[in-house]
Amino acid sequence: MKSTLVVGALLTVMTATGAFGQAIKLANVAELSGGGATVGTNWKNGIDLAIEEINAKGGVLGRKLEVSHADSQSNPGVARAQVQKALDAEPYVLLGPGYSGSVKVTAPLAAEAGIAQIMGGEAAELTQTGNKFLFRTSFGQQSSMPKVAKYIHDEMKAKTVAVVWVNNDFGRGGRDVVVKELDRLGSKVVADLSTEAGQADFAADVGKIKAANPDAVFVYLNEEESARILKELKRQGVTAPLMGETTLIGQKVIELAGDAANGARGHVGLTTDAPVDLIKAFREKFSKKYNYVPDHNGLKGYLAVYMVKATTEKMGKVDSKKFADTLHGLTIKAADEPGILMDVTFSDTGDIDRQSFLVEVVEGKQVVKQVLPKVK
Amino acid sequence: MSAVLEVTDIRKSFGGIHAVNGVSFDVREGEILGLIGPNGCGKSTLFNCILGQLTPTGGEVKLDGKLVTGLRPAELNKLGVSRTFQLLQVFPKLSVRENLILAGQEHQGNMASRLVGRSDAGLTETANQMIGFFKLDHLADEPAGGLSYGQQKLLDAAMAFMGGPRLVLLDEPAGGVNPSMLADLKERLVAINREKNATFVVIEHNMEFVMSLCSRVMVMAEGKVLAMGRPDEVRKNPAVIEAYLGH
Amino acid sequence: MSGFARPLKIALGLAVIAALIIVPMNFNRYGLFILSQWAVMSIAAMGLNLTLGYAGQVSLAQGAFVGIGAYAAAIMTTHGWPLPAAILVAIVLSFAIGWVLGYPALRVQHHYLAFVTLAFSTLAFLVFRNESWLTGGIYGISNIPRPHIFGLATNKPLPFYYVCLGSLAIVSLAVWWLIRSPWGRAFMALRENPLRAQSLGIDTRRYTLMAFAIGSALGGVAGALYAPLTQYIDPVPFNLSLSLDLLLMVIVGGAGFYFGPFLGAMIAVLLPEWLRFTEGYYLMLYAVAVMLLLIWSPTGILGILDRYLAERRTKAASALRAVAKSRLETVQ
Amino acid sequence: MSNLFDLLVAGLATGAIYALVALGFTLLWQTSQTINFAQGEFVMLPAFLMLAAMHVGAPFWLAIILGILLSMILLGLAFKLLLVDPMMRHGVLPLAIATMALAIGIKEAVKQFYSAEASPFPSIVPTGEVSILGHAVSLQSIGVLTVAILAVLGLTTLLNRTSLGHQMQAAAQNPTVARIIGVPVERMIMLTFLINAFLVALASLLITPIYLAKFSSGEVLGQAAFIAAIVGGFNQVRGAIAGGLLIGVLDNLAAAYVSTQYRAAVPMLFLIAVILFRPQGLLGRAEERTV
Repeated sequence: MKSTLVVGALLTVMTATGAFGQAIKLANVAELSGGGATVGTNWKNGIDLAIEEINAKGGVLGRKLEVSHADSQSNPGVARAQVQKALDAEPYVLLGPGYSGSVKVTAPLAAEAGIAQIMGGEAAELTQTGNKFLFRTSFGQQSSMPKVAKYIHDEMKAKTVAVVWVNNDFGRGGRDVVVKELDRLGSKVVADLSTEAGQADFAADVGKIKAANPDAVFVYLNEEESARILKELKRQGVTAPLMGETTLIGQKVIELAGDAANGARGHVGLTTDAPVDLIKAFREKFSKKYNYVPDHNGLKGYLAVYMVKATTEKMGKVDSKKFADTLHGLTIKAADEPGILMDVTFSDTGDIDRQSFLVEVVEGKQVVKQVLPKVK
Repeated sequence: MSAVLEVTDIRKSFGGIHAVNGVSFDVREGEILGLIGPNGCGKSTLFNCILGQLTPTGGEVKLDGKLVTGLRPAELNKLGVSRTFQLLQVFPKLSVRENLILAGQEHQGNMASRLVGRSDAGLTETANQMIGFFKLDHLADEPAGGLSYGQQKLLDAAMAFMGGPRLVLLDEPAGGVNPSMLADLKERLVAINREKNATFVVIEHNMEFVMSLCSRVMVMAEGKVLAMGRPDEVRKNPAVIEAYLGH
Repeated sequence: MSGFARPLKIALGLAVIAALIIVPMNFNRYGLFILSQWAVMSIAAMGLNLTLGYAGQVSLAQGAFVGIGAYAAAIMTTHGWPLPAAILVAIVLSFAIGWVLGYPALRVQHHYLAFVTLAFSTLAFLVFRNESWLTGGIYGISNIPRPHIFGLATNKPLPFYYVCLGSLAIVSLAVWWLIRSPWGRAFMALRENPLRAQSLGIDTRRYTLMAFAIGSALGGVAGALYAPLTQYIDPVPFNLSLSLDLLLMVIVGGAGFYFGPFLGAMIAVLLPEWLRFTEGYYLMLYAVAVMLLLIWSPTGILGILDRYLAERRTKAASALRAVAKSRLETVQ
Repeated sequence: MSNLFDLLVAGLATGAIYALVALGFTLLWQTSQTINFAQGEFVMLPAFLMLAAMHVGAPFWLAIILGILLSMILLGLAFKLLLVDPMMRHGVLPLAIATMALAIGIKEAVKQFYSAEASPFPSIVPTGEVSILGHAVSLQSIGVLTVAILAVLGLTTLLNRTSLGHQMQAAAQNPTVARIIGVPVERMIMLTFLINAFLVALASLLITPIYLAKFSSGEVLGQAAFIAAIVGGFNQVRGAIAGGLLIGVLDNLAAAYVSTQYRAAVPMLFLIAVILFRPQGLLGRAEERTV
């Protein structure tokens, strides 16, 4: 019984400590351990970096930002508990989580509390349920994958495509949209291969791709696995052009895969490799602070905080209730708010719209082949 | 006297070693049969074959004229065959009384009634009597593991009688038991044999104990029956003397 | 726990129950969620304690049964079935699968059995993930409704906490009944000496299967409550690590002790929460705490208590003997 | 069939990794009935020790030596004295749980004190490829396979041909008797823990360039090695290599010919079958049952 009392006492202490000062309180719940630890840690570091910058320049409307971090252990059940805890402390805005499953389980709670939630999940369906409080920090797969499919069909002229994806909600989500789109455009999926997160050996998968002999291969894996499959594709002499997302042609993949990455192409919605000066500056700041090059999740966390800043400054006051309304339909220009890095517009459903790029790896370097404009 | 147990040409070999090599005998209703022989002569293996703990390589076992070879130990026990083991085999974490209730519970009711019925399966009374009979009263609620060696041996024997068996096979009941307790044990066994008309087979090294307790004695050597008869006959049998002294 | 006087034990028990009912009324939603989680995990751990602690059959598949129960409940309640019906199906399903999983235990024991059940855990996870037509695959199942009990909606945290607590109470009573019954005794016989148990007419095969089946069924019950608790399930929480977590709960609490699972679940669910103020270090500290506890007492928390009580008993007994001896001497 | 050749080669290469990790597993089981759930993390950690040494300026060769020494102190000596010894006589389970906690502890510590990111790791084997029968085979894979086989040969020789090995075997098979005939059992057990620590450090050195240094890389490795050890035979050193190679190949064949979604299921089903029909493992000897 003592336990419950201690929990109670602890909770009281926690709610009490949040109350001092004029700081604006944000709550972050992310995958700091478990399968998504790399995602969550990047996201968290991005948030911390942004808050440090903003506070160094005097905060938002003269008030400092403050964030509490909680670990979801990459488990939706725990995520729910932690979001509940965060909401009980009545934060200004909720940040995270990054896994779509965890977003799904927590979004109704934030909506019920009337608190805006800026998250990292990319599954298509998240913003399609009519939730008025949920915001993305990156393209949902429903916006990025059609561009990918279109490129495969129109530019690569691929009649047959092999699709390789990682069997988690990220990979599966992308795979489902891209397969549907390819189908609509008339490209045939001749191999549909699921792989495991952390998989080391891609010989069998590549063997199947080879046997299917497609015109193009769509690769949708995490960075480390992307590097491994690129090596294996090269080893087994697969020559079909490769298309992917940020996770296929990121600097890190190039570093790990060496010249096996050459020729791979990808649609890049948000990447630290983007040919944008502000993003390059971000990448430098981040690497200096944390000693590694962030992936797109680091960017997402960073942007989430600047979304809070821009929206609040637009409102001219700290108003949790009006936050979501203000952010809907808002366009934030990088010229006005450099922290947002690129011009971005938020739709009524919380989806984002901004420029993206088509990149090819040429001799270990990313080369932008095309700039894809905003949709609207 | 009819035979409770008939064993015909039982064989058991491990690899190339014939531990039991064609043993036949019968046990008559109400008797106490002693089974002696040097270490490694196959006595315990014979027990294990009769009781279904081991599957015999050949031969058959009949209980009351019915073939029971290959039945599992639990099934044999249900048919009224009970046993003790050479090494201590009580349930150390259960109390003495619980040990006894456990030993009898499967003979009460069926699976369902044992789940929804009384937690002692109605055996507390019987267990208490058994505790009294074996003079373990002061220890009834102690965990069996805390008892002395001799006391555990008594408990082990007592457990064998909880199911009201017709035939009990005792594997070295006297081993390691001090003389005063041994006298107790013998007295108890004789009493049960008389009062409940239970039939015993006893493996034992303690000659004095066997000779004074048993009505017949079977001697085994190298997996075979060497001699069978009344204690005094067996004692004088030259083959037996040879087997024991020859070693 | 036999060291306490009976009235004291009853008073203590009532106080704990009353506190579990009354104190959470002032809790916020988070506190209630964690407590509900504790209740659910206690149920699952109690099942494993039955299989492992009492019957001595090592299982690394309890998490899979929580998953089976959770999916049964999620699928049925999202299709309009009431939760009690779903719980019933969860019980029957996990019981049947647990029964089948028990068969290897008739052939192999101990670590070998652990490996078989471990493999089963992984297989179950793959089925949850890959059979999307049934389980929603990696997307999982969302919007799992919470039940109406006697016409009362339980979608608020407090009423649903009472659903979990009530279920825990029912399961606790049932388990208490079971381990006191001849079955419980037979389970312990299975653990301590299966050979001797056989010779006493105990059908070890049937009891082994039963131990597996009943333990698994309780895992199913826990799962059927877990689904409406989180209102969203996907395959990830039911992977091998949940089975290992539950094993940890049972061992740390004290395997084979009735109250072990309650304490073990408390350590596994609440301790990390208490340590959260250390932020990035909390899981590290949790791991260290578990190791220290096991180094101190490999038989778990209740093992400590048990040892203490046993020592006191021995002391008391030797004191008694000393008294008796001195009397004897004075008589002489 | 060229595809099959590729599958086999790749499977053997991955399997060799599992085998190397599984080796120590079987050693610890034999001498002290330790089921080390942290074995995967044991392989993950030395690479970080080496990276840390390089971070403070040590050249690669020195970092390797330091890493191996530190591993033997932390994962051999300290693991044995602090965790295994207090629990050894309480049966397999509490210790298994403690090693699970240890696994979490190591993972979290690396994440907290180093990084959640994967870091590349220099390879001691040249990274090129050679052509065998017209198929490109990576030198790293050949390196791992060679070392794994050498390690098994070395261990088998040690165990069967030297008096030290005989003492170790005696200590493992029957500690009581071993003690009576004058074998320093405690020292022999300690020795196996040190050998395990050395082996995991070696494995770390060879594997990390392929797997990358990442706090979570031990999870997949540990489980695969675990299965390899059981399949091959928990109580035989050479069982580990057979099990490892078999699981590696089986995994690839399953992905190629069964289903990629269920590829992990095939080794598991195989594991269940092995345990049920040959519990001592394919190359293991039956453990004596005491009746």
